[in-house]
Amino acid sequence: MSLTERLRFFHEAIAWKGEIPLQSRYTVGVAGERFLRELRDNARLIATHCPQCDYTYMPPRLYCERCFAELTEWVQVPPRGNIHAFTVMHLDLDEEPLAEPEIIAFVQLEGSDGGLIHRLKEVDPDEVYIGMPVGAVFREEREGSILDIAYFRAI
Amino acid sequence: MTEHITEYPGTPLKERDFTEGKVLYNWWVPKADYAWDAGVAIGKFLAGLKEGKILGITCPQCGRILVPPRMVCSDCFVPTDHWVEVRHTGTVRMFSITYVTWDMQRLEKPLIPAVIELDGITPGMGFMHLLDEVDRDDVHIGLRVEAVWRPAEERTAAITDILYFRPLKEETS
Amino acid sequence: MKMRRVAVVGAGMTKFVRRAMETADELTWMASKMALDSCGLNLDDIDCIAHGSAPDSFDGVHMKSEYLSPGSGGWRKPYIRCYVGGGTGVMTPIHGWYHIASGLFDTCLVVCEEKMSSCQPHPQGAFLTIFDHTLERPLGPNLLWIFAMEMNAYMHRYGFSKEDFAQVTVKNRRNAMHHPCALLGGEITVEDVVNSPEMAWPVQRLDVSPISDGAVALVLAADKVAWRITDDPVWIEGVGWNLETTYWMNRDLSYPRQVEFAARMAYEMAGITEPRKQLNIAEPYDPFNYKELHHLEGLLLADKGKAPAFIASGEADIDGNLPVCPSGGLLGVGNPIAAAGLMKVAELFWQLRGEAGARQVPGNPKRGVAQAWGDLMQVATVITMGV
Amino acid sequence: MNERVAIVGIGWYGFRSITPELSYKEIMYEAAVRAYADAGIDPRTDVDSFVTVAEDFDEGTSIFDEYVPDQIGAILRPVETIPGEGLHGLATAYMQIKTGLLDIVVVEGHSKVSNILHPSHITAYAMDPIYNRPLAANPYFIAGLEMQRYLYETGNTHEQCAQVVVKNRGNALLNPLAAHPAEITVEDVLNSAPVAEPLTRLEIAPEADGCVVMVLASEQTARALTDKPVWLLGVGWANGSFNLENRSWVDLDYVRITGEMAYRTAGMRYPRGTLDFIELDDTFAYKELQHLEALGLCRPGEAGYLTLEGVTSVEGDFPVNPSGGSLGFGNLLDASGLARALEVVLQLREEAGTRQLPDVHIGAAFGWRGLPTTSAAMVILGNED
Repeated sequence: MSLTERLRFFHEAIAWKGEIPLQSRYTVGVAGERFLRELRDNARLIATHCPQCDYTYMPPRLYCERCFAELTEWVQVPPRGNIHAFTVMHLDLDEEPLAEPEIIAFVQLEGSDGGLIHRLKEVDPDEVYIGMPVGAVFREEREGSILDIAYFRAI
Repeated sequence: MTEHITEYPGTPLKERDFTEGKVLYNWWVPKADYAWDAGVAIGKFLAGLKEGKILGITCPQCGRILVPPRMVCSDCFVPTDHWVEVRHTGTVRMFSITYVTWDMQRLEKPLIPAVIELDGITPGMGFMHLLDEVDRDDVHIGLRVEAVWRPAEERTAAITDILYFRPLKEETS
Repeated sequence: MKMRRVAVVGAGMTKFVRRAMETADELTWMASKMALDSCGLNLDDIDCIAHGSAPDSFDGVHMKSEYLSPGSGGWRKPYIRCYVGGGTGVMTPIHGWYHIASGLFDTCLVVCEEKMSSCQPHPQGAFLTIFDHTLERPLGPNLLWIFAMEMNAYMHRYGFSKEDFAQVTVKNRRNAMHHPCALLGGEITVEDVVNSPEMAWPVQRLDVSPISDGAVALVLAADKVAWRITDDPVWIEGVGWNLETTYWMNRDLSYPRQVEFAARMAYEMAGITEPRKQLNIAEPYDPFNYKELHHLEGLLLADKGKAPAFIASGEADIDGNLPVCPSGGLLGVGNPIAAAGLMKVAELFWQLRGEAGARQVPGNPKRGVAQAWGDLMQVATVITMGV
Repeated sequence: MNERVAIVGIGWYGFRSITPELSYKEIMYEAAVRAYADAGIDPRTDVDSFVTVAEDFDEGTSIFDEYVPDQIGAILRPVETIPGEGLHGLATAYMQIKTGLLDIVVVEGHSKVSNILHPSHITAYAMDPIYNRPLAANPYFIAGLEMQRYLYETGNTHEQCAQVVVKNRGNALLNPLAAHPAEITVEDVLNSAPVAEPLTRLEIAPEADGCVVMVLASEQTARALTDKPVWLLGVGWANGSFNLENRSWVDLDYVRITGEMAYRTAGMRYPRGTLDFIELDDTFAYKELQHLEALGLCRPGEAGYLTLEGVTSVEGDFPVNPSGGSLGFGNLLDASGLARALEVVLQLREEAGTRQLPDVHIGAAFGWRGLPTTSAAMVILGNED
C-alpha cells in the first residue's frame, strides 16, 4: 500500500532552499584558440574545412562530426552573410521582460556551411527579413571572445 | 598500450597558463537555485528539530526505528508508521578530522564530522553531524556524545538547529 | 537460450592530465578517433554509441551528453548516456554490451570522458552537492569526509595501520611508470605516503588519486563481426552492477556488500566459480589506496581483512599470480571519474591481447576482472573479460 | 535473446504544477507502488534490474542515482541511471531484457520542475559555453529561430500552430491526469504575450510535477503476469548535430532517423496506415507539426492543414496527443516521453475513460529532450498477440 500518512495542512509543507554553488572555467580548445585569437588580433573570421565532406565548419571545429577526420585546413570567411532565421526576444535569462526587445539572428556566413548566432542591432524588427544581408560589427577592445563581435547590422 | 601507438593526445596546462594569458578561457556562474519539497518524512523531522526533538519512524514489518526518517522501509519496501521521539545521546560510529573545507580551503581548527548512532533505537540508525568541545585525540569510535541545541528562539527547522554533538559528561558507567 | 557474444575489438585514450587545454568535446573525439583507428574502422562502421560521463558540474555543462555527442560520434546515430557516479567507467561498457547483446546492433562505440578542471574554485567543491541537500549539505561536507569515515571504519574493524594502505600507492605509482598516459607514475616509499600532509584524517594527500581530465573509448562488436575486425577479440564474459541504500550513515562501511553482489552476478554469467584461480588480472577501483583492498575483498579475491597481507605477499605485483592494477590504477594513471573506470577495462583489453608493452603481465593471461565504485560508497560495477 | 518484451505494469503520481505535499522520494514511491500492484509483483524478489531517468541539474543534486534505490524497492539490486529522455530509459530496459540476462526491468522517470527556481538558467547551462552561452540570452531564442524558419520553409501558418494548442489543451479536459486543461481559442493563443517571436507564451507547454513507473517483462513472464500485456513492437532513438550553427532547422534529421529505426524494428513499412494514433512531443506547439512531418506521418507542410481540418483530433482519422500532450498534460522535462508512453498504454488497454479512442491496436510515443538538444526517442506499442 502507499503512504500511511500525508500532510493535512498546507502550512505543514516545507521547502528547503539551496543551490549548486559552483563556477565554471572553460578553455576554448584547439580550434577555439586559433579562431578567437584571429578574431581578437585581426578582427577576422576563419573556419575549418573538411575536404572529404566538403563542409566548412563555422564556428571552426578540430574534427569533422560527419566523418570524424581531423581538420587541418583553415579558410578565411568574410564577416558578412545572410539571415537564415531571426527572432525578437522579449524575456531575459530570468524570464523577466526585457526593457527593450532584442533581435537574435542566425547569420549564415558566406563561404561557410555554418554561421554565427548573434544579436542584430541598428534595425527595426519589422524591417528584418530572412535572407537579409548583414555584417559583423567588431568591438575596438577585443579579448578573444565571441563577444568581440558587438553585433550584426544590415549592410 | 598497443606498442605501435607512441603518442597520446592531451595537452596539460599549469594554473599560471590561465593567469599569464597563455590560453583563452570563458567564465560562467550558473544560477542553480532550488526549493526542494521536504515532503512528509523530512518535513516532520525538520519541524521536530525546531521543537528540539529528534524524530524517527518505525517499519511495521522489520520493527526498525528509522533515523533519518523515511516513508518507506528500504529493506522491506513497506510504508513506515508510528513516529517516535529519539533520545539526544548516542555513540560515534565513524568520524574524521578534516583540515579542509568543502572547497579545499585550509582550516586551522579542524572540523570533526561524525556518524552518530542514537541511543534507544535500532543499531546503526542515526545521522552525520559535527563534533565540538572535544580534543582531537579524545575522539574515537565508541565515544559517547550528546546533542547541543541552538536556543529555541533561534531554531529554524534545520539540521543546524543542532549546533554539534559533544562528549557525554554525566555518563557515570 | 544462448546470449549473443560481444567482444572488445579496439581501444583508445588520451593522456590523463590535471588541466587539459582541449575542450571536453575535443578530448572525447581524440579518444574515440584513436579507438576507431586502433581497429581500422571509421565512424560509418559504428551502429550506436554508448556514452558515459559523471557529474555535469565538473565539465560545467548541463545535459553533458548532448554537448559531448559530436565528439562521441553521436551525429545521426543512436546515442544514450549512462551515469552511475564513479561506477560509470565500468557501467558504460556494460551499457554497450546490452546494446549489442540485445540483437539491435552489431557494433558500438563506448566512450567515457571527464574534465574536472573546469570546476572552480576547486573540483572537490562539486562533491558538496552529492550529499543530501537538506540534512547534510548545510554541514558543508567534503567528499573526503565520507572516504575518511569509511577508511576509519575499515581500519577500526581489522586494526590496519596506515602502512598497510600506503603499500598500494607505492605499487600503483610504480606500475604507472610504464603507462604512457599516466599523470603520477614514479617511485615513492611507504614513508612518503604515511608522512604526507593530513587532509581529513585518516586520509592523507598520497592516499588519494589526483583530480584529472581525460577520455577513454572502446569499440565493441558482435561475435561474427568481431572476428572480421580483428584476429584477437577480447570477449565480455560477465557483467554485474549493484546499488546499495542511499542511507550510507546507517550502513557498516567496513565491507562493500554491493561489490560482492555485482561480482557474483558477473562471475555467474562468466561461469567463474573460483575467482582467485580462474582470474589472471584484477583491476579493482582505487580512488584511494585503502579502496583497492576494500574492493579486492568485495570481489572475493581476498578474504575479509586479509587484502593488505595479499598485497604485501607480492602476489599482486606484475609478476605475481594475480597482478592487481597493472595499469597503475587511478592512483598512478589518474582519476577523471568516468574515464578512470573505462581505462581499467581498456587495460584488460590490452593485457589479454599481450599488447601492454612495458606493463605486460607475463604468462599470457586469459581472464581479467575490472571493477568501478561510485556514489556515496554505494554503487559497484563489475566486468570480466577473457580470450 | 528474448523474443518479445511487454509492458506489464504502469503507475504514476501527479500531474500538477506544484506537488508540495510530497518529496521527490515520496512521489517515486507512490508511482512505484501503483506500478508493482498493477503488475502483481514484489520488487524485493521479482525485479531483476531498475532503470531511472534523471539529470543532475534538474534535481539539484550531483550523482542523483544515489537517491533512487530505497523508494522504488531497489537496494542491493542492479540500478542504472540514464540521463536522457524517459523513452531512452524504456529503450534501455527493452535492450536489457532482449539480452536474455534479465527478465523483469522497472523504468522510472519523474519531474520536480516546480523546485527549480530559475529553469531558463539551467537550460542555458546546457548550451555551448564558448559560442552561444556568452550571449546570455534566454534559450527560448532557439525555439523562436526554429519556429520562424520552419513556418517560412514549409508554409505551415502560425494559426495552425495555435490550433495545436487549442486541440491539445482541449483534449486534456477529458484527461483527469492532465495538469493544464483549458478551453481556449486560436485568437487567445495568437494574442498571448510574445516570448521569442513568432513563439507566444501559450504555445509553450507549461511545466508540471509528477512521476511515471513502468514494469517491463520478457514475453513468457509477461503472459504469466497479465492478460493485457502491451508489447514493445519497435524502439528507436538518435541524436542530430548539437551545435546550433550546423543543424537543420526545418527537416529534423535526428527525428527522421529515430522514426525509421522504430518502424524498422517494428517491421512497419507504412506507419501512417498502421499506427492508430500517436503521442508525440509538443513542448512548443509548432513542434507537434514539425515532428509529424519528420516522422513521415504526413508530407512536409501538410501537418498544419491536417490539424486545422481536425484529422489529428480525437475524432479525426489519426489522433495526435489524445492525452493533451505536454501542452495540456504538462511538460515533465525528461519524463515527458514516459507520460506519452503512459497514455499509449492506457489507450491500448482500453483504460482511457471518457477519452478512450475506439478500437485501437498499435500506438507510438515519441519524446524530444527539449532545448537546446537534438536528441529524440520513440517506442511503438501494440496490444495484439
